[in-house]
Amino acid sequence: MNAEVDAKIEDRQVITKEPEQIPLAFIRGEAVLEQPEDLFIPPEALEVILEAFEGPLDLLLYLIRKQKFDILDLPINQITAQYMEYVEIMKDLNLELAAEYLVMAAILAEIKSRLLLPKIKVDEGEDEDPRAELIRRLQEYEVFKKAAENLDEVPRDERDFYHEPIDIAENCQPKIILPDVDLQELVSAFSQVLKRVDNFKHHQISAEVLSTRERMTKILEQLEGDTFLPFSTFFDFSEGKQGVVVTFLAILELAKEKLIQIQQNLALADIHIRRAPLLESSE
Amino acid sequence: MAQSNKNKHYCQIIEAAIFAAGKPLSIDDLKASVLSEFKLSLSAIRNLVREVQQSYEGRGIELVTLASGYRFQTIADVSPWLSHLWTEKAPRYSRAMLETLSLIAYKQPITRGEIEQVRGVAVSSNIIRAMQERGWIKVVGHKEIPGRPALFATTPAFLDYFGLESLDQLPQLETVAPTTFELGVQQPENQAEKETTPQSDSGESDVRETSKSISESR
Amino acid sequence: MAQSNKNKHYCQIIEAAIFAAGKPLSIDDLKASVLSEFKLSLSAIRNLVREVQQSYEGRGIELVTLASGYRFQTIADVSPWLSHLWTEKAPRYSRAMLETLSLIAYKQPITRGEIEQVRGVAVSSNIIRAMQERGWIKVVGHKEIPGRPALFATTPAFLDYFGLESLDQLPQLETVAPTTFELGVQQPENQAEKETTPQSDSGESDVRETSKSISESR
Repeated sequence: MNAEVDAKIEDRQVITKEPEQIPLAFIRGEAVLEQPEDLFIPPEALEVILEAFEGPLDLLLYLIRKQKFDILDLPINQITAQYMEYVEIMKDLNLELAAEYLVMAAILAEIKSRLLLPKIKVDEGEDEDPRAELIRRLQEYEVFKKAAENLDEVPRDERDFYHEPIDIAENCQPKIILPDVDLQELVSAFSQVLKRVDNFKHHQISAEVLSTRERMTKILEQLEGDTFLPFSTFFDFSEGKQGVVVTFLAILELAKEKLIQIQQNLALADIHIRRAPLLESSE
Repeated sequence: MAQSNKNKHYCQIIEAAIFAAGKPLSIDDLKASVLSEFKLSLSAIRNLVREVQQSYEGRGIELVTLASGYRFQTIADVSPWLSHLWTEKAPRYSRAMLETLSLIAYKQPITRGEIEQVRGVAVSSNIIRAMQERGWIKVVGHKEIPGRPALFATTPAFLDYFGLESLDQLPQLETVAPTTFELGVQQPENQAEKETTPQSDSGESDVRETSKSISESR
Repeated sequence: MAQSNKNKHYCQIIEAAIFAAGKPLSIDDLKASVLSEFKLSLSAIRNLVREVQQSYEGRGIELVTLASGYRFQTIADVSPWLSHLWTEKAPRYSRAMLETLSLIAYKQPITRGEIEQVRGVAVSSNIIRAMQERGWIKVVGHKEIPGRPALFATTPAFLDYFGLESLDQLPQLETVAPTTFELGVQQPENQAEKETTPQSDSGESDVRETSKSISESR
């Protein structure tokens, strides 16, 4: 799926099982069938060998595991000569990579030379076996070499499982994020209106007026259809004197704006309120 | 038993394939790709697909049949909630909208005609609808005049949004409105003076505006 | 009854959302988006997700728990058949990349120099860049040594890719027995004894290597 990206990551292909007798490489027309037996790599095959292994540790690990290669049996002169030859060939190849193999050769040479020197048993514990560090590195490398193989086996996206977002029902519209409004924007909008309208009569808007306006809304909500509601319905005495006054003012204001109709059938009888009837039968 | 195990396996493959394909898969597609190695007839595959289809009844997604094949999609019932996964930002409110809203807030209940009278321009239906959809205003009745125009008022949701308990907590304009109006026109010198010390007793809104512009100019 | 109806509704929403989202959704994501209007606790949502998860047992699709949330994906069992849907083969990764990625995953935070020390070779910048582009690794800081080299760590996207919830679900590191490295000469008898065993388990990787280089040389 992400073919381009993956192609970049994919340095080399790993194909798991294949018949083993296919030549490893062709060098001057001759098939090379085997992995190297030791560190002596025919210079012509060096590129192939270097690419087959992840570095000198990997190669060494292979030699130890597979070819029972003995670090102690290295003929140092030959190794040195051989590796100097490689350097010449390496001019066209990855020099950095070659350098790492040379370092390994040098390490092996050093180990060999130190082991060949007569052992002076002065301080037993102090003098570390020169192979110890190499073994430690080989061990550590092998742990992660194995970890990489295991990681490759972990089920992964687009190889062992797949997923794709499913389609959404057609009636599903994106959620619209509504704009925020600051209270001050509202206030300044209102004051803009007031400024513009010079004949605006009720620019003196007091607290009472606003709560009266709110109460007017509430009363209108309470009045449904044509039914009369008793005057007392609208008063909540728990609101105290002020609440009663606001309700009373709201009722007067609604009456003034001809939004409600107030009826009293008898003197001192209950007053009833309903929505103002239609002035003309426009319904 | 063996047969039903096989069927279960086929159903798993079909279900997974239609889900993962990223495009509708037809019976032919299934036969030619994921089921190619099994000797299944088209009608057998159709039955298996139907089985998968039925197993999704009552769930949040369904296997729908389209002209080009089968695909999974979310059920229409959950769309209102699903829409939260994709958001779009609406543009800021216009001045016309804010003025209309403020008139409804301060002068409720009010008709559209009255708003238009004060603002001097027609109020677009879109503005009214947008505010109704937002749940900030509602029709609380009709004015009993010819045409019975709707009376608009604000809702509790409006108060909630602005963090108010009641309308009388809306900032007072008693001082702002008349004074700034008069000052602005008749006494320009005074106006200049006012700009320096507006915090004293003018409306809160002016304080806010001034301090805002100060902070901006820093 | 009413409760179970509600639960069913929540499950439908969760199921549809995770299927349609296009990225893993966490419990927090669900709470903040599709379930925002219901007053559900995180643990209640977690239970609902588990309910959906269980309802998919034995099917071709499963609801998996990943580092960054929940995702529906096809079960691994059916992938051999599903691969027929795509002509392109799944990408294979080089050993260099897998080894580098393993070192970052198991030894994070780690510098490039430290990776090179273990592997014994230089780590190509392409490998690091490719993994960063895929969002699998990121720089989490700099080591306070000369040069202040970047410290690399894996990301939730890395875990998502491998279908894992946390790093401890990665395969355990296999420690190599030190004895298999006795290089020799001093204990020849011991050596001979050991030769029979260690080869067997290193065998497979060698087969891999051989065939790999074969394919390259073609």
